[in-house]
Amino acid sequence: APTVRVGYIPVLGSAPLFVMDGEHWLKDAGIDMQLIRFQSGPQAIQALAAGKIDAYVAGVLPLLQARAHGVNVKVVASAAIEELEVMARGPLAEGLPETPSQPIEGAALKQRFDDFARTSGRKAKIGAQPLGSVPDSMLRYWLKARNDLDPAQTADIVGVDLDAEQQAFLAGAVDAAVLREPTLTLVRHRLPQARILATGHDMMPGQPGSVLAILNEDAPDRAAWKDRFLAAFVRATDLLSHSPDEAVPYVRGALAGGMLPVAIVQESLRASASHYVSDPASIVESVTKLQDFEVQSGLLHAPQPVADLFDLESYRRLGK
Amino acid sequence: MDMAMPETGARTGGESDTTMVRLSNIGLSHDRGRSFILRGVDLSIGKGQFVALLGPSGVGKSTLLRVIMGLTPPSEGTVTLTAPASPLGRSTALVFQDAKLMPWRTVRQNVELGLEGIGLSRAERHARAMASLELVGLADKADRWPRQLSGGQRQRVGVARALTVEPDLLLMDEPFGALDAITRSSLQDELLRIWAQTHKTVLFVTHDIDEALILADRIIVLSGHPASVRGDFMVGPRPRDRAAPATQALVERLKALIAGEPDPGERPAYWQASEI
Amino acid sequence: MDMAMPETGARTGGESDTTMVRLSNIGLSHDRGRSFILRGVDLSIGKGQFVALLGPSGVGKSTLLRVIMGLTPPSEGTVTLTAPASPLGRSTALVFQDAKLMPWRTVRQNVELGLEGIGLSRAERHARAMASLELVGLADKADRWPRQLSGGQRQRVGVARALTVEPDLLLMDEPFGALDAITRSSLQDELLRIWAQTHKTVLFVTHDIDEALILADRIIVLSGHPASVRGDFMVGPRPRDRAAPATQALVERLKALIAGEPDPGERPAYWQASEI
Amino acid sequence: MKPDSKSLTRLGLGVIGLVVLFGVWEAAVRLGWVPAGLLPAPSSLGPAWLEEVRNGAWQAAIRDSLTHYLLGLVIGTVLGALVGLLCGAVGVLDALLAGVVRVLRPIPGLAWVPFAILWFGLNTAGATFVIAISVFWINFYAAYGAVQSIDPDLYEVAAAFGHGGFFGRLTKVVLPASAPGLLAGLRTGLGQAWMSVVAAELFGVPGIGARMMQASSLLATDLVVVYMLTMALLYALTDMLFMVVRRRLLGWQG
Amino acid sequence: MKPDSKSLTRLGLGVIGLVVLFGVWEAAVRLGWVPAGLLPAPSSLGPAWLEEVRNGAWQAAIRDSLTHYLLGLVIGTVLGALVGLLCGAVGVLDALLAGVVRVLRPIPGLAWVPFAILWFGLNTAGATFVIAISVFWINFYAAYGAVQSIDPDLYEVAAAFGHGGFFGRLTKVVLPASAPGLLAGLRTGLGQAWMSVVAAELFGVPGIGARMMQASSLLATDLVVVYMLTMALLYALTDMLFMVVRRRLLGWQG
Ligand SMILES: Nc1ncnc2c1ncn2[C@@H]1O[C@H](COP(=O)(O)OP(=O)(O)OP(=O)(O)O)[C@@H](O)[C@H]1O
Ligand SMILES: Nc1ncnc2c1ncn2[C@@H]1O[C@H](COP(=O)(O)OP(=O)(O)OP(=O)(O)O)[C@@H](O)[C@H]1O
Ligand SMILES: O=[N+]([O-])[O-]
Ligand SMILES: [Mg+2]
Ligand SMILES: [Mg+2]
Repeated sequence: APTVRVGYIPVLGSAPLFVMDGEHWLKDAGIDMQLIRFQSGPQAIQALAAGKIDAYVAGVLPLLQARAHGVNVKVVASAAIEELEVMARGPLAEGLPETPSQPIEGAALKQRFDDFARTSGRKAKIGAQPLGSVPDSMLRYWLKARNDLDPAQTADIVGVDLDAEQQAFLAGAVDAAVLREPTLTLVRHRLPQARILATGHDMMPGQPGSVLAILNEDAPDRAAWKDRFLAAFVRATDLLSHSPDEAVPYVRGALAGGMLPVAIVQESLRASASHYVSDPASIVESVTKLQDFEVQSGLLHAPQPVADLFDLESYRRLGK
Repeated sequence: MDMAMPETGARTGGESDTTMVRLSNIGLSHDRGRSFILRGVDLSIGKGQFVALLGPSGVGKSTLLRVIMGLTPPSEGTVTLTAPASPLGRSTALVFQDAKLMPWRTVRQNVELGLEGIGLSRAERHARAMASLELVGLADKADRWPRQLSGGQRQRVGVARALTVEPDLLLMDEPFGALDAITRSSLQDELLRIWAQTHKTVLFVTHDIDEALILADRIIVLSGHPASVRGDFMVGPRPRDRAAPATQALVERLKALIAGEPDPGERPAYWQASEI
Repeated sequence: MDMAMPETGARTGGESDTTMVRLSNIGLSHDRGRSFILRGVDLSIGKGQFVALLGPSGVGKSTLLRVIMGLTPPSEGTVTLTAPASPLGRSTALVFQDAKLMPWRTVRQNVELGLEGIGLSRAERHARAMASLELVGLADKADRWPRQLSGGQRQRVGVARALTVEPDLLLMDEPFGALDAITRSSLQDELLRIWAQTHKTVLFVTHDIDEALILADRIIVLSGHPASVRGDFMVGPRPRDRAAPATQALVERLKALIAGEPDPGERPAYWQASEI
Repeated sequence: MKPDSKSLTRLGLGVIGLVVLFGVWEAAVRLGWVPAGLLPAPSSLGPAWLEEVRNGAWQAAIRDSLTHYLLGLVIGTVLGALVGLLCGAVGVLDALLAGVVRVLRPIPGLAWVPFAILWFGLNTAGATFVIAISVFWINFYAAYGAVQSIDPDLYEVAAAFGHGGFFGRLTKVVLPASAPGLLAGLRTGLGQAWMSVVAAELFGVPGIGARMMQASSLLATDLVVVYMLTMALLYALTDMLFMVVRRRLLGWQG
Repeated sequence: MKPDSKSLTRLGLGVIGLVVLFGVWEAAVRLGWVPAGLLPAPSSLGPAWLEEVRNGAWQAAIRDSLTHYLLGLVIGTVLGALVGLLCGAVGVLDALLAGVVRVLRPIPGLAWVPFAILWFGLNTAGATFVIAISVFWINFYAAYGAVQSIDPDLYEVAAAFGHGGFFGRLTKVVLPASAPGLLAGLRTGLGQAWMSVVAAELFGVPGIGARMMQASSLLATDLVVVYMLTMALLYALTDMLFMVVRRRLLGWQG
């Protein structure tokens, strides 16, 4: 049986992998899957460049960098959209409703940051991940492109490791942070006074997130598993969006290593259900926007045509 | 002035105006009492006395000096030193058998060791150290490292280091052992001169009976296993005639005692000055 | 047999059947020629000779032994050793002035040092080391660490270490300096016995003229600054009468030469055996 | 004082130190000096630990990490000490490597990860490599420093007794004389290797470090602390074992 | 051999070593032993470096990282050496801390990050703290080991000349006698601190490490290597400076 080495990052966007595995769909299809965990998309890209993994399930933006450096990797499916949200605490969260009702935009958002600066005598600090990661780009996009706020004027953006970002938020070293599930649910339980400042949709409608990408997908050895693997992945995405509760044991076991209470896993899966979208075509436009934004802000030096990043054909062949 | 406390290993200050060191029933073991190096050592040294300590190699002479200096607590018995408040104060100084210079200090800095921390200025320390080095003939080597010295030179630095602090009690462990006859003899003269001028108390370990006869008022023999004081002789006024029959007889007795044989000459406990 | 090459610092093997060590015009400087410790040292030592080397403290006696041993290359002149292919081979052994035991080896292991790597079995090494320790009276201390020995005991271990390898040329740097008269005298006897039995060549540094007279066939005086050979005397058959006038005269000449004074007795270059 | 009572006193003092440490920690959490959620009280760790033991994750993590740890430690220590000894003892080698060492030395463990991936793949060998690197340098410098401060007289003694060649100097002088320094380096490495286990398991090789990071990204701070204490326990064991070996090897220091 | 010609030989050998290193590296890239994109050839680094210099990022990164480096190094070295010396010299303290040390020692730099954040926030102090921790342990063990192997005779000499008290032992024996060991630890720490700069700047403080990670996320391997070589250069400078100081302090070793 062919072995597929899949690099992933420990967020709910990678949940389809655990479902496929838990439901034995791959085993039934005669495929062995080896899961390799990375701390971030950029880290997994290095393994991709070295040919040490065959498939990748993490944020889509690092793939742009990989292609710009000549790595032949293609997105064959989306996993989730609108994953990232901005969560605030302390003065910056003051007066926000417990569950987000309507987006805070433009002038209202500016007012909030200005008020914060006035009362605390400094700019707000927002935690994200390093430059080039999806969270960092999304945050800047939200401020600049969506709300016409100069990121540098509005806030201090600190790009740190995923762990450090969470810890900084819990310790109050930052006033807001760009987070995704299951952290959002966890933080809500640890810090009941934390509030959502912008939902995934607010940041960018159809915000692209985790994707399934394959290295050298046209290589002859890929034929042995590519289509069946993709089919299982898409099936798992569907399950997650329609019956999140069924996925709880798989996600709790694989992603959380059995560390999280069932209730938390369940709550975060339910909150994410609507975000599982597998059609890669649905994110082409938003990725193009983000790439343009990265080029504008000088992050990306050798932009490749976005269309080349995607292989929409394989998904279409599934007959969805 | 304190009274000696008869506890094991106790050290007390003071005793009488005329006793500088008093050892009562000293025992020393390195293996928690299974075997003893020294045992039942009783000894009083009067102020201003120049005492030579003789004994075979490995008998415990250095060990005894270390006990008096307070570097090794005795396993049994008491050590009583007069005057010095702190037994490690500058009122006592020791010339180690193998010099034991600090390798990271220059010759002069080694000599200054005992002068540090007693409120002397840099210049005073310097001057006193240089004077001592002059005495042992090494003023020109003041800025050398110890490793750049010959064996005899190192030993002389050890002597200078002890003399510099002008101690009341001077303990010397074979200080001239590595010196040629001429250098040795001039240092012996210096030592006697200093002793005569300052009335220091000196306890001088040597393996050389002639040296003991040249220098000491009193000669003590440490012998046996475990070692104890096996002979204790007062010697007459200097200079001594090495060829005199009385001296020859004393030498024979000392040799026998050092060898652990019974004392051949059953004379009175103290060998009187008049006999030599 | 090679010819001595007259290059600076060169060491060559062999020379004649009767010469063991030949030093030609040796000079040694520690500061690249600005000042010299030794200069113009010329010396031949015949096979089987027992040579004593006298000289004041710091003159360069130890340095000369180190040059002969090959531990320090001379700045000038040549050293020629007969027979030993490697100058550091076991055909030569050195007793260091301050014992220099390896602190991580037990007494026995220290003595075995020179026996390692010459194809002896463990048991043979052990036996030879124990025999040497027996000789110096330390067989019962075989399993001690060096730090657990007295000064004289350490020195005797150094002697045992050198004797164990049964060298053709034995260099000894004040080997009995820290020993009492009795221990020293018994070791002197042992050394003479071994020498008489095996016809080793011995170069023996001492600061004790009497010791030189007891042991040596020939006495050499190193003196001056820079040091060179200032006296070279053949001594008559053993035992020597220390009280004989000829001996007394020799002692006076040696003392003068060591002190750097002119030779008082203008006798023929070699002090003949018959004169003592 | 008998040896027993002395080592008992030592042990007692050590326990007092630990009690103070855990007491202050417990107090810090109870009195709210530390924000909730960032650090759990030591008294609350039991259930989390029991759960990990019950599902076997704890034992598996220990088994995996011990493998990386021991392999990395041995390889890094042996190579580091060897190269350090050689550089310290052989002038030419030292000069030749002086520049190379200075280029390679500051490369952080994290920067080696891509090369570990490249050369060894995403497996135990990669994790071992990262641990070995960190231990290598510590032992390298410890060995180098130890050789540099050997008393030159000892070489003379060896030379005077037929051990003047390279091998003789090495076995009769360099190794035994630098043993205290080497062992000090080894001891530093014992801890450094545990510190590196986390970095080594950054890229998905299972073990204590991986589990700790996983727990950390899930904000399961109680498990993070459980694994931190697990490492402490394993370290304490290796360190105590080391001290026994050290006492035997350096008995001559008394 | 004159001193000049000797140190010239050393320098020459060092250059040869570096030439071999860079030659092998260049060859590895040119001959395709390393996959393209993972490691750039040294010959291709010039433009990337020039660009960084031109836009000032290089100078700014050096300035920032040097600040963390020096602060962390000084704090970690001073505290580590001090606590190590004290533990080595004072039996009671050693016993008291024996357990605590074993708990704290294996905690990896990354695990300290939350506490750095908590105590110092996401700023220079936090980065300094992480560097200081890594340097602390190295110096702690080096100092401890150095004190443990001091010849006990030296204490006796000091005691015999009036320096038998704690302070006298410390200044007259412990400090000078352990200097070679302390300096070996300091030297190991010099490199360790650079290795830790990357981990320290993980939490958003600008500097070489942050810039390196940023470049690494963007797969700009040429910049990663430029900054790695920058660290090598800075390390080589600090290490050479250190060697000069060492030679002065340990002149007595000859
Ligand atoms: N740490 C130790 N452990 C065990 N025995 C020791 C220790 N130190 C010294 N000894 C033993 O104690 C005895 C006395 O030693 P000491 O140094 O006092 O002798 P000494 O009379 O000074 O001899 P020497 O004239 O040779 O210097 C010796 O037999 C020695 O082996
Ligand atoms: N490394 C060195 N650097 C400079 N001078 C040195 C060095 N080693 C020894 N000396 C000097 O060389 C001279 C000769 O030393 P050596 O040890 O040979 O004397 P020695 O005749 O053996 O004296 P002693 O009888 O005191 O042992 C001494 O004056 C000494 O100070
Ligand atoms: O998935 N990312 O961390 O970009
Ligand atoms: Mg002695
Ligand atoms: Mg000498």
